[in-house]
Parts: sequence; C-alpha cells; structure tokens
Amino acid sequence: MSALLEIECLGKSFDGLQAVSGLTFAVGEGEILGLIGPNGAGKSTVFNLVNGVFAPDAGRVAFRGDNITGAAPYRVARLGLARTHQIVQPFAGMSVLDNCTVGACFGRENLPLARAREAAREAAALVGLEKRLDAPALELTIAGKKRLELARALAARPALLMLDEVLAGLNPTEVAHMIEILRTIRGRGVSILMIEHLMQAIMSLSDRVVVLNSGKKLSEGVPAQVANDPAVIEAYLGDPGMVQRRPQ
Amino acid sequence: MLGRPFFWIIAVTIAVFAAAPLGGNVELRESLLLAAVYITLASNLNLMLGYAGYVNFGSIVFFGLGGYFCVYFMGSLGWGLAPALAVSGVAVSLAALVFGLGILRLRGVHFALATIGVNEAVQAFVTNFEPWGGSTGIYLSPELFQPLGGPAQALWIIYYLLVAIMGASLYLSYFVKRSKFGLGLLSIGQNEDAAAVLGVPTPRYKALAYSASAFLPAIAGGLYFFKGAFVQPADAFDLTLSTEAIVITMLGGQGTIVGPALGAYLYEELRGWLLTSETFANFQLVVAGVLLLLIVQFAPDGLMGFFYRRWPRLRRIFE
Amino acid sequence: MLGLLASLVDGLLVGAVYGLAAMGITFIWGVMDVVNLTHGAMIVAGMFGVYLLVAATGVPAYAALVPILIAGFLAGVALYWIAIHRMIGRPPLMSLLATFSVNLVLIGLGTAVWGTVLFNVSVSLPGFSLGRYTFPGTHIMAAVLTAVIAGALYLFLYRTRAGKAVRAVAANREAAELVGIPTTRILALSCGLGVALAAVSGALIATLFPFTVLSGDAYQLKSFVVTVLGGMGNPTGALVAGLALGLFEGLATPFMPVSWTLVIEFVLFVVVLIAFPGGLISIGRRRPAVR
Amino acid sequence: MRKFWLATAIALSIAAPGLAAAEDTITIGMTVSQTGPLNVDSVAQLRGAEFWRDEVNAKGGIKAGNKRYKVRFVTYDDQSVGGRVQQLYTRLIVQDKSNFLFGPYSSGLTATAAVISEQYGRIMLVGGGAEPKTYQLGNKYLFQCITQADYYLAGAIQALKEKNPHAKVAFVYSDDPFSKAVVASAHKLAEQAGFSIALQESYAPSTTDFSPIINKVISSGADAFLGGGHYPDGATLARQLHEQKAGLRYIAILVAPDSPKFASLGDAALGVMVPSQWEPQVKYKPDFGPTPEQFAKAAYATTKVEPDYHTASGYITGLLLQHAIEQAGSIDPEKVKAVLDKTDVNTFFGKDRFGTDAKNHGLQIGHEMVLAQWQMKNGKLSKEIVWPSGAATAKMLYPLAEAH
Repeated sequence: MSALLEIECLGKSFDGLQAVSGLTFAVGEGEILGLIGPNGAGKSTVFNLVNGVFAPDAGRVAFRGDNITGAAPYRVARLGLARTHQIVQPFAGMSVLDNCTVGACFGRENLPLARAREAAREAAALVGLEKRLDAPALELTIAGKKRLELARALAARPALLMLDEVLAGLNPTEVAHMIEILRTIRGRGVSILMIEHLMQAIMSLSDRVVVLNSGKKLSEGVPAQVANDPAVIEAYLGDPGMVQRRPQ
Repeated sequence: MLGRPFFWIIAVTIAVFAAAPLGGNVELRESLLLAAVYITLASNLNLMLGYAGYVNFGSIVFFGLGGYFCVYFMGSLGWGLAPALAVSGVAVSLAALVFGLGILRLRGVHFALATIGVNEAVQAFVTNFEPWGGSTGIYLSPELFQPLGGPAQALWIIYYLLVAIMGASLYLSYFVKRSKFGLGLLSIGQNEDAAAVLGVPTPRYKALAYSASAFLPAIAGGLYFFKGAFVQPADAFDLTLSTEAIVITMLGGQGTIVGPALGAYLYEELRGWLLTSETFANFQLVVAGVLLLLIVQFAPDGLMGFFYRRWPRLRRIFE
Repeated sequence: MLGLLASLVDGLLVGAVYGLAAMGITFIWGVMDVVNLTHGAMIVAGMFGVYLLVAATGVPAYAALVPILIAGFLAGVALYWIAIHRMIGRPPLMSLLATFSVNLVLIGLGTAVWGTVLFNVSVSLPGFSLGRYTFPGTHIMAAVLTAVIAGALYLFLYRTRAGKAVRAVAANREAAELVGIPTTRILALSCGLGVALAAVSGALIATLFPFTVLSGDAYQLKSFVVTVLGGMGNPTGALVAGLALGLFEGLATPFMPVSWTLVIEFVLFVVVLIAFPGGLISIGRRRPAVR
Repeated sequence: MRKFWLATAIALSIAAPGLAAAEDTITIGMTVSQTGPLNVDSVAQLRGAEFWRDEVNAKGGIKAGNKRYKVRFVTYDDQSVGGRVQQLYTRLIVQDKSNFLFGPYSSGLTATAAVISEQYGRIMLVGGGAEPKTYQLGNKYLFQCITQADYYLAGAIQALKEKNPHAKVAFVYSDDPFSKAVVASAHKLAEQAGFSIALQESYAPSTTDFSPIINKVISSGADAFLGGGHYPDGATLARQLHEQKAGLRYIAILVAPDSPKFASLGDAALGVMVPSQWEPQVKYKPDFGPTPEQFAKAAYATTKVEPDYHTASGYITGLLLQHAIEQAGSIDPEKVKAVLDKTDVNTFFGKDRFGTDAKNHGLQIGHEMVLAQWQMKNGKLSKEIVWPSGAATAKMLYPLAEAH
C-alpha cells in the first residue's frame, strides 16, 4: 500500500495555543482512515492544514508525492484532494446542480462546463439528491445539505476525500444511508480520511484509525487495536461528552 | 447559444437603441446615449458586485481613467480615435489588474473602502499631474472631429460606438454568466472560502473579473469624454456616477443579466423626469436614496430577483 | 524654525478635530460592525445645527454644542431603527448600502433646502500669537473641547454600566446576549453615540471653517483615512491617528505643495488598508480584515 | 421607448406649416450655477442678463429688418459642475431650440459648453469665461465679451510697482483654469516688474482651511499677496488672512471682493483689492445703450442689488447680441456672426472688440479692466476704483494697514 497523503511533524499554533504539534501519519491508496479524538483535539485543524486553509508553522504535507505544504486550497483541490466541512458551507443561493458543478469544474479533472454538469448529476444521484437538482441549496434540510456537501466534493472526482463529521446531526436512518454511500464511494477506489464521533460507524468503516489528543497523536492502528489502547480509553473517559455522542 | 432566447433579447435591445434615433431625432439620441453609458457601467459593475459579491464603490475610476487616456492620446499625442480607444481600454484593464492584485486581498467592507480610496488617490494624483493638465484637465480642439466628418456626424458615430460598447457589455455579462468562469465567480460571491476549497482559483478569478470589468467602461469613458472634448478630474472621478451605477444594479437586480439594463433604463427615465419636474428638480438624490433604502431593506435582489421569485420560469428565459 | 513650530501646532490643533470626527465612525464600526456612510451627512447636520441655532437664538456657538449632541444622539438612534436594525447579521455590504442610501437622502434634502452655498459661523475668540504667527482662538478651543469629549467618552465606556455593556457587545455580541445584555438596545445606543460624535465634530468644524452641504464628503473621507490608520473600531487609535494626520499635514505643507498631501493621504489609506488591516496605531484590540 | 413615440408625435405635429407664434420670439439658452461654489457670481451674471431681457422686451423686442423679436430665456441649473453643462447645453439647443446661447459662468464651464455650441454651430456670447485658451482652439461661434485672464492682474502689478518696486509677492490661487491662467501670466509680469516671487502655491477649489497656506505665506516673508479664485475660496482666504494677522501690505484677490456680499466680511474686507471688469463709477462714453451711471441706477432699481461686474457682464452679452442682430437685420446665425466679427464698439461696459484670426477667433481684444479697493467711506465699507489713475475715484490706500 503506497502512501497517498503523507503528513510529517505537522505543527500549528494560534495566538500561542498549540493546536497541532509533531503530528505524523499517512493515508494509503484505497484506504479509509478514521481520525478521532475528543473535542478540541485538533482534528479539523489538521484538515485545514492539509488542504491549505491555514499554513502550518512546522512540518510537511505531501499528496501523491507532491509537497503541498501551505499551498492554497484551490491548488490542493486541483490535485485531487476534496473535503467537506463540519459546518456545511453550501452556496446557498445556487441550485443543487450548480453547487455540484462547481466541484466538478474546478476539481481534479478540471472539466469544461458541459461535462462538469454530467459529473455533477452523477455525484448528486450517488448521494440521492437527483430529484432536487434545481432547488436552491438553502431549501435543503440539514441532512440534505450534508449530502450536498458530500456530492460537491465527490463531483470533483478526487483521489482523496476528507470528510469532517458527515454523520453528525443525522438520524439513524440517515446515518445508515450515508454509510451506504461511503461504502459505494470507497468501492470506486477513492481513499477517505474521515473525522467522526460516531464510534460504531467509524470503527466499522475504517481500515485504520488515528487518535488525536491535544494536537498530538495518541494512538494509531486498526480499529480493534486502538479501541483497547489504555491511553485512548483514558483520554476518552476524561471526556464525559462521549456518552451523549453515541447514536440514539 | 443562438438557441437561447436571451441571446436574441440582447440583440433586439441593441437594435432598438440603434434604430430609435434614426429619423435624426437628436434629443432621443442624447437620452439613449446616457442610458447606454449607464447600462455599460452597471453591467460591468455587476461582474464584481453581482457575480463575485465584491462592492466596487469606485468603479468610476475605470471610466475616468479611460477618458483621460483617450483624450490624452488624441489631444497631446495626435492619435486617431480607434487606436486611442483600444489602447485606453487595455491600459485601464492593466491598471485595474495592478490595483486588483492589491485590494482584492481585502473582503467585504474593507474592499469597498479600498475602492473608494483608489478612486480618491487616483483623482488626487491626476489633479496634480501636469502632463494631464492637473485640475484644469485636457481640452480638445474642435478640429479633432473633422476626421469623423465634422462635429454633427461625429456625434452620431460616437453614439453608435457607445451602443456597440453597451451591447458588448451585455453580451459579456451573458457569456460570463454562462461560462465556467462565471460559475466560479458566482461561487465566490456565495462563499469564497468554500469556493477555494472546491478548487476555484479565487485570486486569479477575482483579478480577472476586476480587470475585465474595467475594459468596456474605460472605452465608454474614452468615447464619453471625447464627445465632450474635455476631461477634468472632478468629472472623470465623480463618485456620484459609480454610486448611481450601484443603485442601478441593485434596482434591476444584482447578479442577473437583464437587471442592470432594466435598472439603467428605469433610472434614466426617472432622472429625466425629476430633472424637468418643477417640484422634484432638486430631489434626484433623495429619490435615489429612498429607492436604494427600500431595495436594501425589503428587496435585496432587486426587480429581476422579485420577478424570478414570483415567476420562476422567467429565470430560464432571461438567464 | 518658528515657522515649522507654528505649522506643527496648527497641524495638531486641526488634527484633534479630525480625530474627533473619526471617533464617531470608528466607534460604530467597533461596536456594530457597520461602516456608517451617513457620517459625512451627520457632520454636515452638526454644522448646520450650529449655524441655525446661532442664527435663530443668538446663543454663542459653543453653547449650541449641547443641544446638538442630544439631537445627534436621537438622530443616531433613529438611523439605527430606520436603516441598520434589519441589516444586523446580514452581509456587511447591505449595511453599507443602507447607510449610504440614508446619506443620499440627507444630502439631497440638504442640497434642496440650502443649495451648495457657503455658510459661515463667525466666532471671535482672541488668538494666541507666536512671533509673526497667530493661532486662531477657535482652533485652540476646538482642540480643548475635543479633549473634553474624548475624556467623557472614555469615562462612559470604562466607568458606567451602560459603557461596560457597550464594550461587551463590541467584544462578543452573542456572549453579551447570553449574559442578559439587551444587545439591540445597546446597538441603538452605540449608533446614537457615534452619530452624536459626528454631529458635535461637525459643529466644531463649523466654528473653524466655512462649509457647504457637501463639505461632509471631505471630512468623511478624512475620517476613513484616520480610522484606517488608527485601527478600525478603536476610538483611542482614531484620536491618535487624527493628531498624527493633522501633524503630517502641518509639517508637510512647508515642504511640498498643499495639494500633494491629499495624494499621499489616500495612497497611505489604501496601502495601510491592505498591509496593516489592524491599523498602524493598534493600541486596542485587532480585528482581522483579511481572513 | 415612450420617449421615441412621444418625439415622433411632436415631430409630426410641428412639421405642419404656418408657425406664426414662434416667429417673433428668439430663444436664448444658458445654464446658471444656481447652486454650487460658483453660485454667487453666476447668479449676479444672470441678474444682468435678465435685466437686459426685461428692458428689451419692455421696448417691444429686438428690431431686425422689419421684424421685432421678443426675447425668451431658457435657463437650467448646472450646479457648477462641468459634466452637467454639456448635457444641458445639448438640451438647450436640441430640445429648447435656442437661437443663441449665453455662456455659463467660469472659464472651466465655458470651455465645456463651447464644445457643444461648436458641435451644433450656435453662436455663444460669453460674459464669464476669461481664460484665453478656449478661444485659441479654433472655435468659430464663440465670443468673449470680457477681458481675458492674462490681463487680470496686470493692473494690480503695475499699481504695486508704483508703490513698492521691490515687493516680495506671494501668489496663492485656486487650482482652476481661470485662476491658473491669470497667475501664469501675472507671474511673468511680476518678474518683469522686478519683484521677487516669495511663494507660488495653488489650492483645491473646495479648500476651506487656508491656515497651513497662510503660515507658508508668513514664513515666505511676502509683503504682497495676489491670487484667489472665485467667491467662496476668495472670501474665506480674505477672512483667514485677517484672522491670522498675516501682516501683508498689499492684497489683491480675484473675483470675490467684487461682489457686494464681500462687505459682510467687515474688517477683513478693508483694503483688499480686486481686478474688476467694470465698476459703477467708471466714466465710459457709450456709442449706444445706457451710460454707466444710467445702467448702475436702473439695475439697482430693478434688481434691488448693487450691480457688480458680473451683473454688468451679463448685461453686455445681451447688449452686444442685440446690437449685432439689429445691425445684421436678421437672426440668421451666419449674418449675426459676421457683424459680431466686425464689432468694435464703446458701451457703458467700455470697449469691446473680438479677435478674428483663426487662432484667436472670438477672443476679447478691446476691453480693459480697472482695480478696485474696499475702503471705509463715511463709516461704511465701499468699493472704490484706485487704478488706473485716470479712472480712479479714490486714492489707493497703501500699505493695507492704512485702510483700517
């Protein structure tokens, strides 16, 4: 398994607060890697450092062998790395189809408009939004917006998909549906790096898991191994919020 | 493209502008000429304001600089109208690119303030710039109209050139909106960070749009000030005109293709009426202000936005 | 040498008034995240306020400041409810356009009523002489009153309950709401205060220089320059930057044609906006302009 | 396209022959700065023109051949803004069908209006555009009725030379076409006169705070001050020079001190001089029209305002047009133009003659100016002619302090 994304000694601080430090891990080709950790562990910051929203203070990020440390988000996207946001960021006034078309147009394949529309339709269909193509994004439900967020990223036909809590806020049926979708995506050979709080889901989906705590890597390994790591258990027991975050 | 109804709607608009004063109606020509200038300014402003969501309060700087370049090339360097216009357009677009690289790093209100700053800085500079006549400006000899067949004929030629520029502006709005570039701009207007994450090369697109929105207004400015045979800083960089362009764009509907044209036509009609009305002659600004306030408070997407919401099918025809 | 000193003092005196004018705009910015484009019109309203009060009642110009302060405050509260309230939480562009439209209305009405003729409030105060140079008494008085008003604003913000609430809203509106501060009322109050500052500075300017309905534009632009130099949302910074700008104008005039100072000011404005969005003089907190 | 149909309908309806009513009226169009910084002087000029119109109409109109034409004015407010001037002059010609035009006030606006009058080939008489460059661009229909800018300060400089041949002069002037043209040639004259130029500084026309510039004047050690622009800046300048005790011995300011309103400055007005196109006290012998005294009295009686030179120049534009139409016996523009080209007359306003060579067509080459000073007379501020000595009504008070 060759590494698709390599992160070495990544570090970032905000106003003196160390959000991420000395973090090293890699995502392999075709792999689903779960990134878990208590609230404030720095998971979303890692995403932001990888795709260029923030430039890291230290360390190196390489994607398919190219050094992308501190590259602008649109450059990273063009290389085939797509992501979703923890708080959905739809283009509220644009239609679902247009939202997805943006992803397709400016993603890895840099498609011309007409072909991008096709890719956008496919992506929308994949997440089950094919009936709402003309609806403005702001009219979708939260679950719909989450799916749109995913469809937009998928339309880019990325090599690596970074998902930031796509399951949060969904009801059990919706969660089951979303997991179905993620499996399909993976079946198409797309690698996934996902942040998730739903333990059941992430443990069943992931090939490997990386646990973050206070910006540092606490543990890494296959799900079963990580779940039994004493350090991980301690970190989570120190986080009483865990109880509420189990699926209802 | 040819199958799209709106392509033909633009063509008809241009044809009406071209044909209406054909009987030699100079009065109508003058009124339509102003409308054409407003439409040009508003629909180019719309590229930044409506599509990319950047409020350019100082868009008039393009118009004014275009006027200055053109008048300078013709009056002081003895160029003909065509090369003077072309070079003015290119020069101002390049200048816009340079300004843009700086101020497009700013967003929202900061960007709006910076555009005012750019306009004021350019105006203050030109006021002191002696090769361009300082505050006096540049006056052209009436003899410069001779190559166009004398002043009377020159005025007609200028009118048709301005109508062509107006048409070009509408088609530019249209093609940009229907292009990948336009889609990128619209996504920037909706959520710039998300657009960048999806791969939209935001700095390049914004700079391109800013620069493109300078080209046609610069040529229009060149024609406008050539027509008047003089240009001076107070007129060339009058912020009132760029605010009028904003009012027009907001009135018609920002981000739509017809909006700016509709807004410009209505605004010019209203202005003409206010200008000649005994009671309201002095209330042009008040009316513009009240209109803008109402739009901002109650109908932020303007007339076309209102129509589209009311009759969604219209959007298919006009966009 | 004496000439330079005279220019310096004169610059500082005028600069204090620039600072006062800019405090109004920067205050509203800091608390409400709104750029008040009616600022220039409100300055002009203050000017005409003094003119009309003096003409109608014959009171000394400085006695007119108190009613103008009150009227300015009320106008600001009205402005909040008419134009700004619905814009809170909408994109910044909307509040910009909303205040701008009110500005158009005010300037339009002013032009319709008074035309654009020059008006003059004559105040005679003994000046202060330094060799051949004379500083008009009105300039000295304006600077002193600016200091008094700035001091009063400081006391209000740091020593009163309402002032603390204002600062809380400025720091974090949601959090302030959560701890029970009536944020809407605080926003209206802040808008009132900001406009009152604009009106009073206009009244003071009217005692210094003649004015027209359109004079506000120039002072509004100058206020922007001062605001950007001093850091947006930072009243202390505004005062310091105002003094600095006045000083610059005073000191530059002996060395260059007066008309070039404007070019430098606006270039500085744009450059500072781009390069130091927190302001050159960031005594207070910083607000990132570039994300 | 409502306008289009409307226009077509109007065009059809007036195409019908037999327009008896329109024939005995001539329409004269002009813009006036009812608002804006030029308003004081521009309105004074309009007063003069309207006074002429009412006088002519009271006498039954202008006689051309065997016809009499009543005069009708169409005026618009140009707000002192150049951009509007062009729109409005186009409107005056195209829509209001003006037969003749009068110029707007100020050199800047005149230059812009002249473009339109030339484009449409309408005669325009100018009573308030002194800057000469406009008349040297090759315009054919433009006639300047007042002395051009190059000579404005010539009198002030000669008068100063008589008092103090070694004067140190400060030129402080508004950055507008007129004031720039005036100072450019005054600068040359001052050097020829052997003065030293202590300071030359321009300011934006909208300036209201002159204290930095006045400090500069003081630092320069100048004892004579020449400059200004139009009413608002000139009046403010005089006031602040007084307030800051600039200690000058000689002050001549353009335009502003000529207005009767200038007296409202009180002490600050005392001793200030102004180059003037005309003063009520002049003693010219007219070939036709009123004498200076008759004009001043009648104008005051009708308009209730003391006539200044702008009022006189407003009147003279009308008078010269009337004279030309009467001489031509027709309102045909080419015939009237031919008479104007040959005009060489004396009126209450003094001598008037226009340049006729292609490079200077329409430039005023006959008229002369005087220099007036605000003095205290019988406890009241009054404007007296102090130069040339032949026309003087009072002795020049020099240095300035003597006026106080």
